[in-house]
Amino acid sequence: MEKITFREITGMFESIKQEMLEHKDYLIQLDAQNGDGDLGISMSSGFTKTCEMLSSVEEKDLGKVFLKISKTFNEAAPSTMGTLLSIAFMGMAKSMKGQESVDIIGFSKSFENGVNALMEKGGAAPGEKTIIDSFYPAAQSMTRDADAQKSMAEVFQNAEAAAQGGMEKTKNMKSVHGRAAYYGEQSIGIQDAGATVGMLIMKGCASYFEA
Amino acid sequence: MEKITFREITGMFESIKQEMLEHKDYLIQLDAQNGDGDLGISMSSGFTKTCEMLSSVEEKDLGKVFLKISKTFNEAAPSTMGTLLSIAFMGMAKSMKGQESVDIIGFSKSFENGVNALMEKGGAAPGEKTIIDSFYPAAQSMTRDADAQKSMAEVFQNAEAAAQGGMEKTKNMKSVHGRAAYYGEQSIGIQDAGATVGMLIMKGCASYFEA
Amino acid sequence: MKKIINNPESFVDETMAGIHYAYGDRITFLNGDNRILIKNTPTPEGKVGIVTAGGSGHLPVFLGYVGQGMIDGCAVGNVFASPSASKMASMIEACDYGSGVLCLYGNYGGDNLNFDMATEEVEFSDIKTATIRVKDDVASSPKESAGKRRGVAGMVYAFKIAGAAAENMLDLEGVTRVTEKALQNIRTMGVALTPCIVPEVGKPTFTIEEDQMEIGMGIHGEPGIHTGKLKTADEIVDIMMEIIMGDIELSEGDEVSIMVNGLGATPLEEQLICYRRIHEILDAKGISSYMPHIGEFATSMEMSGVSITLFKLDDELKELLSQPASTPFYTNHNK
Amino acid sequence: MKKIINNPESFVDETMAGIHYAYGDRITFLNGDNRILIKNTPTPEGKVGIVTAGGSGHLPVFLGYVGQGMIDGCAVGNVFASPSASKMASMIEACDYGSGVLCLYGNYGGDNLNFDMATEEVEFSDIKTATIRVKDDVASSPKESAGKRRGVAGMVYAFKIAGAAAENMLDLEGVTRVTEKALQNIRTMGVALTPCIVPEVGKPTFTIEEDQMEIGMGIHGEPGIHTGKLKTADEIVDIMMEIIMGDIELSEGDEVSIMVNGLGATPLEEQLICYRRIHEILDAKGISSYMPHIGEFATSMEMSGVSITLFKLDDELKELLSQPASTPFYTNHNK
Ligand SMILES: Nc1ncnc2c1ncn2[C@@H]1O[C@H](COP(=O)(O)OP(=O)(O)O)[C@@H](O)[C@H]1O
Ligand SMILES: Nc1ncnc2c1ncn2[C@@H]1O[C@H](COP(=O)(O)OP(=O)(O)O)[C@@H](O)[C@H]1O
Ligand SMILES: [Mg+2]
Ligand SMILES: [Mg+2]
Ligand SMILES: [Mg+2]
Ligand SMILES: [Mg+2]
Repeated sequence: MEKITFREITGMFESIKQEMLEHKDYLIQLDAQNGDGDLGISMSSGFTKTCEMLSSVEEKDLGKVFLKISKTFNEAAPSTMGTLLSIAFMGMAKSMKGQESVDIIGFSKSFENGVNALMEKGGAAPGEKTIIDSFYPAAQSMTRDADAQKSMAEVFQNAEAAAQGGMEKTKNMKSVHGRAAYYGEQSIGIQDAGATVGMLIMKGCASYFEA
Repeated sequence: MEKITFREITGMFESIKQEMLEHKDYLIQLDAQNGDGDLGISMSSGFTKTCEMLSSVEEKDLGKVFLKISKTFNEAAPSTMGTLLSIAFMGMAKSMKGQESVDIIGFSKSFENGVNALMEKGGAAPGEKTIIDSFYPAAQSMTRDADAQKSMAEVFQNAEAAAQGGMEKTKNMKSVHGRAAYYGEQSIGIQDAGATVGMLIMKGCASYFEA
Repeated sequence: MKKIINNPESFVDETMAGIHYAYGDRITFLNGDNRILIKNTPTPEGKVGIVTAGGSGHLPVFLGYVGQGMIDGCAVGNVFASPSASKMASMIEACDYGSGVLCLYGNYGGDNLNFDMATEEVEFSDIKTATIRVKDDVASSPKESAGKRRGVAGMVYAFKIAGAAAENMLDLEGVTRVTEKALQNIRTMGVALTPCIVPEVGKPTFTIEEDQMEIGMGIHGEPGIHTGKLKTADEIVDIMMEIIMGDIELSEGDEVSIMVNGLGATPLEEQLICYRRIHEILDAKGISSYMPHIGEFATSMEMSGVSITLFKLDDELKELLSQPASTPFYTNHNK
Repeated sequence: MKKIINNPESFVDETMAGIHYAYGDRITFLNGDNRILIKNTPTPEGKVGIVTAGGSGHLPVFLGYVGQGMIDGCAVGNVFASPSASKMASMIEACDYGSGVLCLYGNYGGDNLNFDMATEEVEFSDIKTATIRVKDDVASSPKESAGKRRGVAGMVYAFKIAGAAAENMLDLEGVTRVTEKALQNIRTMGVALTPCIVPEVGKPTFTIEEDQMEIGMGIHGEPGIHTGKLKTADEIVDIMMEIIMGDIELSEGDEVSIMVNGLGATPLEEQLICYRRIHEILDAKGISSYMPHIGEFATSMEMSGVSITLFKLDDELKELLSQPASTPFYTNHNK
């Protein structure tokens, strides 16, 4: 059975980093329309610093690995999105505590846990034009596929598709959280930058397992 | 013999006020080239307020009249030029103290006294691109003509011409006093605004006696 | 971008260096970290710690209020960006004198989340914390959703009250209670005339037309509630005062402290002209003014505009407001 | 013209009204004349009076320094214009507590002449006066003709020293001597980035191109000594410090007070970045810094730019500088 260990985590983060670097200007542009335009910069810096950390660390316990990821990411990107992701990583850390490897069921549970932490701290529910709109359907898809014992590649491919679908729906939503909320009705019509980050994260994971 | 009393003083100031009001924009423009452009405003306000005061005052002693003129003028125009003129008026007040009328010799002495006070306090000598360059030749001309027992009209006409000549020479001078001094060499070529005021004062007096 | 700076990347670091050179006798960097500023003067054991955090570009907010009778520590972010949770956590730990720490900061997404993480983290070290988010900007959300309002200049009064209460050795609940009461009596509203420039961005992130003003604009350029032709000082004050006074109950005989805060580029003369009008409006209603605060208390670099804060006083709050406080950037000694 | 004002003609009157409402407990108008501001607090018989005067548009200069331990009165002119001699004379008379009055003001044509007339006038009432004209701006004239220099931000240090000396009950000669000594040890230089607007004129009376700065520009826009492309903070400070230090002798072991003064629109962050550089330059030469003054002390409304003042201290001057002073606009209590 396929397992996720420190090696896979490192690979997945490298792959996500690539997505963020490639889409840096795109994220800046999306965030600038309803916010302050820092998202491309903060995500690039957050994932770059995290990968640097991962490449220099000797740690097998996935709980501790994600704790370090959470801290590093927050230090490198203390913006709203950066902090929310670091909260999600912390949530994942808790459910992987003490384990050196997890199967897809374990991983999808841990991801769900992360998304729940993010929802709880951020106070956003699906449909409110945030990263939750791509993360939540992705988590649901992952849980479903894991229970159905699909392959890693398939699980993450479907998760990416689910995230992509959710992201696209944000175009018609009205922002109620963060800076974008100040723009109210004006925010309608524009794809949410944070939901795009959620999609790119899933895309990064999927590419890793495809390769 | 022609005499100058409170009535003549009032008439002379009315006539000077007219000159200042007519040349308000011209003075602003001249002062703006090497200074701050307030000269037209301060001179109009100074002579207007002084004439208002003269029209409401019951005072025959010319010394006291000029003391009041000096105070009123300074209150209404506390700028450099306003203050210098009020110093000159104070100088004139001192030499007319206790007299209800003066002949042309008395008046020219008093004017000379005023110009001397202005030179002493302002620290400027002829040739330094200030009001002195029109006042000083005017005072010399008046003393000469008064000694020669010319008529009031003639004395002031010649004084105006002398002031005009002095004023024109300021074009080629370099400023060393006041704001204009900050412009140094750049001030050369431009007629001094204060010397123009001096000429207009003499012109106002001359028109009064012509009429 | 007309700024007297070296390079945009070192803007915050060099500002902090200047502060350290100038005021190192009274404030210092925690463990040499120039993004965590704490008091360098003795604090009595058992005093409740008061801390804050927030982005740079608003001096004297936030770090300028670290000092005697005010706050004990401040974590410093990049321009208009929150510092990280771990810096906040280190600061909270350093400012716990045995009786817990009040985290008192502006209600902004990034700061909220990071402070939440930080307080969770320090719980592991058994440090008691309380949290108050300042939400004084009446223009940032209607009264029905006042919980979403942003924190602006009124925060300075909150620092003052919390700092004085802590100095009087009230416990964490006591300090929290009185600070919350103060904030229930504080309302702010601002107007902006020109934008500001985040150094790393290099150009204004929003614009206000040459003959326009924006009433209710936030200190990062968040959209206001009314954009229109620049009006006279009295008209502007009247609009803002009407909204503020519609949000807080004030009646004859009440006493307020008025803050007129320059946003950065607005001359003191103009602030005083506004103060004059505010005073006259309140005076006509029989409301008196105590210890006015006129000057720059919470800015946005070179933004021009002013904010008005009303702080309604009772005996307890007045006492705490007048208690001496002194930081390198603030004192009520001559107010 | 983007200003929060009502009409230009009432700019000064309304500013003064604001001041009166806010600080009427400590400063007041002489005989109700809003152009003559005097202390409203008790003054010991026999103290030497310290007075100044000058145009409006430079707050806190000049009137902001009327208060305890500083100056006793200030006559106020229109924007950038001297008040009249008779207002000065009334003020001098009101500030004579039996031991004479020191007239301490900036070296500008209008102010000089009016003060000369005023001091002559009060002589009739047997009031002893002494006169000191502040000439600290090194950029305004070369050292050979230092007598022609203008007075700028260094004036604030002169007020502080004179005020402290008078409070120590030195006689008129004593106060004059020590203030003159202070001024021999004070040098200032400024840089401007954007012009200011005299309200009644309605547009800038001078211009500085978008990418330019003018080093040595005066506080009314008097031409500077170097106009050029905007440089970095360190480069600008280096240029100004070189000129200042070429004008005053400073050597290892000396102690100075550094003033970094914002001209009106320049953010505090930028002032601190400049302070940082000045500190480093002096530190490298073994010169130490005492009681820095960083903020807005002498402005030109919305002009942007800064000035640097160095005040070389000896024991006597240091003592006087640190003696407490408190006005509504200034205190060294938290410096
Ligand atoms: N409370 C929240 N919960 C979940 N996501 C949020 C919340 N607030 C904002 N976001 C997401 O954060 C994104 C913006 O992130 P970021 O640019 O880091 O914010 P900021 O620059 O305002 O700190 C938004 O597009 C949105 O998806
Ligand atoms: N020291 C001086 N002595 C005589 N005249 C002077 C002196 N300084 C300046 N002036 C005159 O004053 C004029 C400018 O006057 P004014 O506009 O009132 O000055 P400011 O606006 O600088 O106060 C100059 O054109 C010059 O003729
Ligand atoms: Mg953003
Ligand atoms: Mg002029
Ligand atoms: Mg400012
Ligand atoms: Mg200012």
